[in-house]
Amino acid sequence: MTKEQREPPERPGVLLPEMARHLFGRPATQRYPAERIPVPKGFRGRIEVSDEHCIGCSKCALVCPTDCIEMVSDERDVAMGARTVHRKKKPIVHLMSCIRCGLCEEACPTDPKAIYLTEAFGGAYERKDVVVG
Amino acid sequence: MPEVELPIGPQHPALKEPVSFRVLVDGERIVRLDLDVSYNHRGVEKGAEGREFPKALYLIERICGICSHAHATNFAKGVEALMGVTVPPRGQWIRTLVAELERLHSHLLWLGVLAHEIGYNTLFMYTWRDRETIQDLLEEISGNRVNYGMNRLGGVRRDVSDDLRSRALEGLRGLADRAGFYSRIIREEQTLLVRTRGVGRLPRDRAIALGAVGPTARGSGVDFDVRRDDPYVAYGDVPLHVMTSSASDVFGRLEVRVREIEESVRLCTHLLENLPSGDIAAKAPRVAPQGAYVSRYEAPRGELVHYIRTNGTDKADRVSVRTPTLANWLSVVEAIQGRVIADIPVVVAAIDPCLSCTSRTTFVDTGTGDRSAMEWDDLVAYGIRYYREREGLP
Amino acid sequence: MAAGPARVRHGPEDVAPEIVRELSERLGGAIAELRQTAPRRLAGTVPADDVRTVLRALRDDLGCRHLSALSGVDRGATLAVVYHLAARGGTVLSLTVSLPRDAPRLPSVTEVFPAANLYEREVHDLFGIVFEGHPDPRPLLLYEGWPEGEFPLRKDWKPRGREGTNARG
Amino acid sequence: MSALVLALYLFVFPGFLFLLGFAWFAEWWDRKLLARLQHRVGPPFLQPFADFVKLLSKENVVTEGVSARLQAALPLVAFAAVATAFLYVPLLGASPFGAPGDLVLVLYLLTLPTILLFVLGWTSRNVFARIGAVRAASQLFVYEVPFFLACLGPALAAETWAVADVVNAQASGLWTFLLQPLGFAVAIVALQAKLERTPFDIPEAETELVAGPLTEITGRKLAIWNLARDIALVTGAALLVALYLGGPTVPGVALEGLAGAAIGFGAFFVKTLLVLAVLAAIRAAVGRIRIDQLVTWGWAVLTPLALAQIAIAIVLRGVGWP
Repeated sequence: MTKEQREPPERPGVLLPEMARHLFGRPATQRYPAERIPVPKGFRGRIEVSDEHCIGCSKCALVCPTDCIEMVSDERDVAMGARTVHRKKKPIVHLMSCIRCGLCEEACPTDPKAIYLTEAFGGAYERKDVVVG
Repeated sequence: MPEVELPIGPQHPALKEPVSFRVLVDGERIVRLDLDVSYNHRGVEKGAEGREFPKALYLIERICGICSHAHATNFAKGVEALMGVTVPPRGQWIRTLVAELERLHSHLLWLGVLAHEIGYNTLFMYTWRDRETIQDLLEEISGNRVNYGMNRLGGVRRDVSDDLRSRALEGLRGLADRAGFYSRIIREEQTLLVRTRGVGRLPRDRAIALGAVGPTARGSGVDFDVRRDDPYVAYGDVPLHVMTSSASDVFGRLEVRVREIEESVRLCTHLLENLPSGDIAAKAPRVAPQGAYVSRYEAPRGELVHYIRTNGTDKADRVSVRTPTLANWLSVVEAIQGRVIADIPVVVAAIDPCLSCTSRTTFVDTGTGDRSAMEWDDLVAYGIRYYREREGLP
Repeated sequence: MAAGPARVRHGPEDVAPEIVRELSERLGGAIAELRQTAPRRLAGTVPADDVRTVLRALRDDLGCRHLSALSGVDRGATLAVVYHLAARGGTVLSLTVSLPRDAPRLPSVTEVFPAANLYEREVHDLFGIVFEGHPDPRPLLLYEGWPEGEFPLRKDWKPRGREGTNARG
Repeated sequence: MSALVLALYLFVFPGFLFLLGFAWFAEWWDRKLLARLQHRVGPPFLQPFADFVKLLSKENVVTEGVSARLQAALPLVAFAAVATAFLYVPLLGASPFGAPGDLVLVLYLLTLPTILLFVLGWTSRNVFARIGAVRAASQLFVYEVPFFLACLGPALAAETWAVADVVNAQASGLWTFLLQPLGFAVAIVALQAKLERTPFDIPEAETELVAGPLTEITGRKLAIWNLARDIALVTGAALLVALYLGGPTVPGVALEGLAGAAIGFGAFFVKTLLVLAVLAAIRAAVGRIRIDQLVTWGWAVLTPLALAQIAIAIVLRGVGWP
């Protein structure tokens, strides 16, 4: 704003024109939870563990910054590519400490991923949701 | 009215932060300010020592909510410097982009908070509505509105697709004229000017002596910005103008921040239009050699310093964090001397205090309770004497 | 020092070497082991007693008018305080002062840099390093009930109760 | 006027029950308009009523060392004062309680709440409340003088001290607002200050003094105080409508009986909503100024303008204009 431009007068109520415009327009408020807002692709939502792909390698537990992934004993045969693997343990996630950074998903060697971030916007609703997996 | 001690905080509508002021007032005029912010010391530095670098990165990122990328990037680039890892250009540019987007949403948030402090709630509503364009952008880029987790040692974790780039440029165009609108508003709205001009004066030499940083210092004419003077990530390769104001008061800080909003919009547009190609991260070793490095960053509130010492293992030996708000508290005490109660929220909000960053500052400039005048520092004593003579108080 | 230089940015050219020459001319041997550790980063050591004089000289003669930060360090055998001064051209000069582990004391620099008032009290709380002549040495960041003589950032101090960083549910 | 009609007037129509509904409606209208101006949705229709009921259910905390009866009585007296003032403002035609000089009575009753607010704040042994009370008192003098002068103008033009007569004087369609626009502007601003609404909500400055004089007031007391504040808003707006906008009269329409009353009330209702809209717009458009700025601005700008308006009105009277 160059100095020669006439310095606009100081006056109260400078926002009045914009306020008048909004008076009849639609308010900007997003009415969550009545209206669910679309979550962008790649949104880091709640974490899920898929039992049939997990081979129990506990890489996710090692890499988790908040140590909220705990390996519990759970024997099962899992198909990994051509061969089947007999796993001894699988991860459970303590959602209250999970910061949804996604490092576990990156560290997981299986394809499709045994532990992954969904795009679920909500966190844990009831007590039973607090532990996932 | 006799001198009354007015407790403000730590729970107070003006300051949503765990800070408490014990203010001695004579009628409406402030005679002395005591400040105590030691309410949420979380021992982040101790925690960072016991964790491997990737894990410490996510801990350090959570020092502050609205400048989380600042802490993460500063720590990451410090450790990378010690490991001798070079981040590919595209990774550097994406880091800079998210840094500037964070400055944008932090300044817009602050503008709303300042307007709220003086009861100008319409501007508060508008600024926080416009801030949503940035938040949505950050959510698309990083998958999160806060604590973006964009950094990994050696680069960034997510790329910016061309489709996202065009949508972002579109959003930034809309924001550019909003920023122009706000810079016009703050010069014309009388009730805003009347509450900020001449309030909380901080002359240039006092700002330097007290170690003020960021917009608080630049609002008093101190021409220093880490992005230009000690460039990091991609700031060396992009056109950058440092905004200062000679007003040396709350309006000066307001003016600097609003012009920085306009500058950041230009920067983001430039970054998006000229984003270099190539991969976004390099492989970083697990272990960092013995060494020490001072990593500096221009956070939205000012110069952020991480002093990182490594000892050849995969954990940091020492991470010393000095946050911008810690450096700005002294300016509040100096700027508030002799003002009236109504100015406290405005002057405090003017340094844009981020208590989760500071989380550990308390100083009382004279004795509490027993009124024994244990002088805190000749600075404050001089300040009180100076203002008392000038105001003709007893 | 093994820290390889990060890719040199073309922004302001690196004036650190000139500053090294200036320092050695002006201050003679006051700063020992003065060396460049990375682009725009200098390091050096200073004996505890002449911290005030060196810092005052740096501020008045060499234009280091901003004390960026002040960090306490526990190096096992000794404690240390590192003063980070912002010099010309974006350079940061880090001066380390070694201190004995049992009774770490050094003069306060609050007169030279008022900002140090807060930084020194933080280091005092976390490391137990006493800054003589500090105008207001009250606890800075630990809550009132924090036990005396406990300095959390020392290596030999372990958080009691929840061992390690177990963050289970 | 038979006793029954008087009782009906007092308790049902423009009296107690109607007033409650009208006050809550005014608060909803004010908050909804403010929200829409700020690009927000705003509260649902029954929000003020819900707030009132919620507050009634809250615990009634009495500060130690303060007489509970005094703290409970002050909001009730304020409520009674403004509710009584509303009776004198003509809604349909002349109010049965109308008497020469009731304008002065209404003005006095509208001043009472601020004084009670001062007493409430000063006696509640809370430092925020005490400072807020002092601010309320110092603010009282700044806006009371211009507000009285702004109400004096129309009375002067109609040469009467009764609100009803002022309304009749404007029946011919020549509203005082057209004759004395300056007076109307001063009245609007002074009313905004009297009701302590932004930019004049200095005593209760949320970000400085928590809630000012009302910091210690909880439960029923706060509910009644908020109700009194709403009624003061409605009464103030109705007074301005009566004095400046011709009250319940519509130029050129002089019907008798039920239809006339209905149209009269309709006109009054619409005009009051307009005045409330202007007050809400002021509230949205500006920020809060400091107490010292208000005092200097009040005496330097507001009062001289009011005096000027009175001078013009006197000159006009002299020349023989209405």
